[in-house]
Amino acid sequence: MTLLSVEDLTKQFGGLVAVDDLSFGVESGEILGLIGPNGSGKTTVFNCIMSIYQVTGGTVRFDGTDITDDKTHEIVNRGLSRVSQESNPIGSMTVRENIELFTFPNSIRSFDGGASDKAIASYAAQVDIEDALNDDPGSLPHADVRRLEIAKALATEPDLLLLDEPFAGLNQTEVRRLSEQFESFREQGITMVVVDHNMRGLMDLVDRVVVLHNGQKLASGDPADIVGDERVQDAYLAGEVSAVQ
Amino acid sequence: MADPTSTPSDRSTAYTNGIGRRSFIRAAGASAALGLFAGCSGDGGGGGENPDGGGGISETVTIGHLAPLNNPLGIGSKRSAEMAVAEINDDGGIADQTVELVTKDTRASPSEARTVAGELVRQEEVDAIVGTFSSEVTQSIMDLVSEFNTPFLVTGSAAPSTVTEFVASDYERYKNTFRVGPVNSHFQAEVISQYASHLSDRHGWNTFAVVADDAEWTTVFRNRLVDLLREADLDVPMVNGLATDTTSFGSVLDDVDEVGADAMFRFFAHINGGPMAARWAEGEYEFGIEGVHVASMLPAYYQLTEGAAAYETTTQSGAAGVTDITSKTVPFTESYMEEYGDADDPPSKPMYMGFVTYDAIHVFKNAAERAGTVDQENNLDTIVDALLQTDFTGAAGQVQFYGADETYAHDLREKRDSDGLITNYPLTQWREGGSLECVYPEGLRTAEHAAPPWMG
Amino acid sequence: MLGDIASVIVDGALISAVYALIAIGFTMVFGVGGVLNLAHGALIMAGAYTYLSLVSDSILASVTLHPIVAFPLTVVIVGLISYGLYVVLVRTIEENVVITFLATIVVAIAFTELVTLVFHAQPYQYSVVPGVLQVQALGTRILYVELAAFVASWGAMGLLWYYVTKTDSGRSIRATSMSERGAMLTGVDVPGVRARTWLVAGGLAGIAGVFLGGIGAAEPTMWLEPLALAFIIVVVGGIGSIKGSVAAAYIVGYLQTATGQFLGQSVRGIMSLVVLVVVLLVLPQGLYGTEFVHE
Amino acid sequence: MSDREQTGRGIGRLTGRAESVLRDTLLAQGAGVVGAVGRPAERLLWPVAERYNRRLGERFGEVTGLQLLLLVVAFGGLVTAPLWGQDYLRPLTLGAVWAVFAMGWDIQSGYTGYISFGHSALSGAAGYTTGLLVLHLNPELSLFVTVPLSILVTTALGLAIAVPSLRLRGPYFSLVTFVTVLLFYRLTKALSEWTNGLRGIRVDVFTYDLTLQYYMVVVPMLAVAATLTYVGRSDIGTVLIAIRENEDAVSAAGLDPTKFKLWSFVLSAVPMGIGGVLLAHVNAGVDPQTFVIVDNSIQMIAMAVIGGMSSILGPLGGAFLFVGLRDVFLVGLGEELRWLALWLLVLLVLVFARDGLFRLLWRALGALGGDRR
Repeated sequence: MTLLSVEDLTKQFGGLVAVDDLSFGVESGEILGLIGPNGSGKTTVFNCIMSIYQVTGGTVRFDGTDITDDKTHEIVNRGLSRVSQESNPIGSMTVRENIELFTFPNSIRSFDGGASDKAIASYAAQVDIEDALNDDPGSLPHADVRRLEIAKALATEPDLLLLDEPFAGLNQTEVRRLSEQFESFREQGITMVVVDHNMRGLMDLVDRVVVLHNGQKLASGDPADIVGDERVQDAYLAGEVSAVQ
Repeated sequence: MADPTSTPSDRSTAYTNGIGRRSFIRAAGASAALGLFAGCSGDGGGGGENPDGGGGISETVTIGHLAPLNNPLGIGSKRSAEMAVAEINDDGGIADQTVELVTKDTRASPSEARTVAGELVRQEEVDAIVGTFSSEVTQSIMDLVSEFNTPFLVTGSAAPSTVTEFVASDYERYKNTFRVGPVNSHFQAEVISQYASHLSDRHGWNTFAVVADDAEWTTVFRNRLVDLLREADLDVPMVNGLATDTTSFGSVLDDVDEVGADAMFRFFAHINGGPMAARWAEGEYEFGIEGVHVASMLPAYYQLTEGAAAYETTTQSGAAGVTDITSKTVPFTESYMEEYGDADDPPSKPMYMGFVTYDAIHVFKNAAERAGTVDQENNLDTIVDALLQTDFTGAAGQVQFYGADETYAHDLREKRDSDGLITNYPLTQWREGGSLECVYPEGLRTAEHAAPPWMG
Repeated sequence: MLGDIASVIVDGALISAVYALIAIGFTMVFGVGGVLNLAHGALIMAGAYTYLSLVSDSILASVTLHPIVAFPLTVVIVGLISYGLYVVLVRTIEENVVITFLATIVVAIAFTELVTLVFHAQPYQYSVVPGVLQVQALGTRILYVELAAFVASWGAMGLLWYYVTKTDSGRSIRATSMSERGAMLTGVDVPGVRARTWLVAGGLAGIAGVFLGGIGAAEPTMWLEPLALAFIIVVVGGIGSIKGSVAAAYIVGYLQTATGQFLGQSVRGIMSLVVLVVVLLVLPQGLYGTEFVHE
Repeated sequence: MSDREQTGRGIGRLTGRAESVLRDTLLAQGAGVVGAVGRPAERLLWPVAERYNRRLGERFGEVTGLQLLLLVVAFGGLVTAPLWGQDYLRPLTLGAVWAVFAMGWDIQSGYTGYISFGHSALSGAAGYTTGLLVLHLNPELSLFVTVPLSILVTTALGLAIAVPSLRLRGPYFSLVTFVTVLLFYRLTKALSEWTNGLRGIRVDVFTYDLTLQYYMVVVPMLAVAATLTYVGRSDIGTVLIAIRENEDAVSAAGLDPTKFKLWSFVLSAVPMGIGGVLLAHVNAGVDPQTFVIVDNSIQMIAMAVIGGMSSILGPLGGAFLFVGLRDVFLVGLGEELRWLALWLLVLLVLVFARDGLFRLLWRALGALGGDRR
């Protein structure tokens, strides 16, 4: 079953086309890799799905429903959550409170409606930060701050998790551990889309890959096939070169 | 103009709970006497000095004074009040009792005025209050001071409604209030119209433009004055209200010029007309600038405008002390200048509110001595009667009050000469070099009104 | 009627130039540091009182300078006050927008009290350029000081334009206001740029202050109206845009003059407020602004 | 030029350092001096605090012994004020009214970071509703009619301001609220046939008995304080603070920021309505200077800043401190110096203690109690 389908998505900034007539689907239960060199429009796609940006054209469906014009919080409440590239926990709140915020019901009459401490601890435990619950986020090491972002997303009880560069800045051990955790999320029934510009790290994790280049879909398919695809290699080479220049 | 016959009488019914009021004051006194309020400090001439109102005058008489001390007019008033009190004390006080003056700053705000007036009646337990500069401040404290039966002598504000909507409409409640000056604006409008006729006789000026603060106090000039001028066969082709924060005057002056006015009557209290005078003088506009202008009453105004003020006029009670309105006017002004002429803070002369406040304190002294009491709590009627008998020669003129049954109950009576012209609201004119002349009315005149030299 | 229209055109052109000057300084400071400087009005007042103190013998008897000397000196002094305000106060708190915003308005109010304390609450008039131009055909008179204000304002704007387009120092200001990160990457000393911008904005406010005081009077409340207008102009023009400020200054200036002339002086102020609300609701980013509104 | 800049930056850095040094020394010294007395006291009081925490901590936040003592002393002081401060009842009454305003401002602006300059228009709306009803409808109208109506109108106005303006972020929002006040002020003048212009409208005082009047203000103030403290410490308060810190994160949490911001305006408008009605009756009238002018909004902000924004009780304390300084302690300085001193104090708090004096005090007391929370 297709959980998320992006159809003919286009996003322009002024004259600049960031995403160009892109279509892809995400099957329930899979882990999809969305890869591409820097500036290929991956994050923009996420922002369009989450309605951070208004799309210029195209449709986004989630679980059969058109969510293109929904507001961000409505999309989240439908079961779609995103872990963004930047970490921005609220410094004046503890880790626990940061996670708890994501469990509040969207109701102005709810004065005491967040998840129980136990539930919050279990979200934290899924990413190994259950010992840091009473700490200030500012005092956490980088990897834990990233984990906090994931715990927050988990706390919204998503069916589909959009992960934007989850491995950035992590060392090998941390990457391996995080991949295991993603696997366990899948076992709980969470579908995932992982964005990364680094193909190699993703290959063991993802079931399928969509490659973006200049906002367009360059290729898609089995990770092993994609790695061998010449066009993909060219795109990456070009991307690297342009990044260096 | 405020309509004296409108709603106030029904509105005031809510306030006439006299019995409740009195009994509260007694109760508070009793509980204080029982020492219920342990921390209640007894400073400021409190109850101890007035053992059980037997009707006599106790050891000190305390007079409260209210004025905006962020305004030179208020400072002039404060200093004048101090001078009056010093004079009275030098002369043996009120019925041999020392007079104490407590000045509080209203900051020109009704709310602040209520706070400080409350302090005067409650903590200082004053025997009378003098002062208040603007009508909104005056009226904001009238309920409170009437509640405490404190005689209230208004010295700065001129709205007729202060007496018509209060004293005259609910006499029992507001009989404690009197206005010592200036004459109310109903009469001020009349003065201006008579002055216009004078200008017409003297210069052949027959066309007048009226320009005023877009504020309530000028309504009487924009309506009654215009009617009076037209009755006197004078032309009024232009009546204009200016926003109270107006700072640019080019188009106004052009408009007055365009309608061919011989003089512009401007009524500015909020607006500073100094820049207008500068433009007028620089541009040599072919009309005079006359009327009421509070900024122009500042003794330093000529300097502040770098001389642009020359030839503009304004009304002011006391005529800035340049003429012998009475035998007291000039001596009072001179002793004020002796004391404060070189002070760092303006004003170097009493200004209108100073004259009136000075008179008001003397008026109260005389009335208290006539009444033989300052115990307003028990003897307000006696004090009011004594005040009503006032016929006092003050620095700003003769003070007499309208009686209880008249439209302007307890208001200052306008003085009229044999031709029926009002004489206790004089006009002064700035002259080249910064001198000030009284140009109207005839009896007080120190110089004839001069048209600007650039006019025809 | 024809005369009225003509005088609206002339009056509007004259006063709008000064408004533009004020608004530009305000918008530049916002552009490079994201600081809404509510003390900008106080700088205008500082200009008026500084000039007054320098030329008039009634304040500092020992100091009476010729306007030719006093004017540039005033501009420099106010520029330095502005610079000092940034360096001493704003720089220490600017990372928190709300705190900075509140601090600048507190500075403005405290400054008003200070001026009242020193100069008392009386309006001082002073002359910058005496004399008047009779325009018989239009039935109006234009003060030389108004013409001078117009010329000086446009002159200052011209210099500013030259500065920000032709000099490195000025270009770095422009670069910073476009993209702080970009500017930083290309080696621009961003803190230095900010301080310099405050200096320039202060100088512009000083010029405006001298002329506003010269046309009207120096008094402790003289800053509120220009500040409110600058606010309105900047929003209508788009926050951060110099071009927008100039255009909006003329729109607002003409609107005010025309309402005053044709609808009555007492509604002069209300119109610009109404326009502001309309612009905010219909075109929140203003004429030339970058968006500051969330979708 | 560049030299000057160097020096300039030097000063900047110095000031920054001075700030933290000052804060540390103050805290350390405070802790040192007070510690000797404070710690034993804390041990003594802790059992009481513990009992409080068990029963009410959940709702109003947990406290240490000394913090509880502060609350109890402050509460006791307020309730018994007529016994010790008979001469200061008017400032205390005004302080209580302004505390309602400052808390009302805080739950909206302090919590969400959308700084409003428009709150004096809200209190004005309440005052004027009461005034207009009394003046034009029926002077004998019962408080049971005027009070709810005034609060209702205030809330409606609050929403009317909030709905369009909350689309705007940061300074634009502040600007619109600022303009609202200016418009409102001009309206009171333009409609002077109805509103009596600057003179305003007379309203019955509650009573001339200052003691009774004080309680008629303090009781609603305490109710507002308790309610808003509860709200502020609840999920709602957390969400509002999260909006201030990171509005996008709130969306990402599945919460509608717009809805919560509007709610904060309602939560704010109701106390503004209550405060406005109280002020009208304490003042025996409404007029634009007492109610509407933007200075009043700025004073509310100043009170909240002094006390500590987004803490409800901080602004409450800030209001009493501000009014106390303004109307009692600094009066001797004279008009301009007094205000100058007050505004400089506000500025110092903004720069050196931006969390507010009462929050600092609260934390200092908490620190003495150790990290029990």
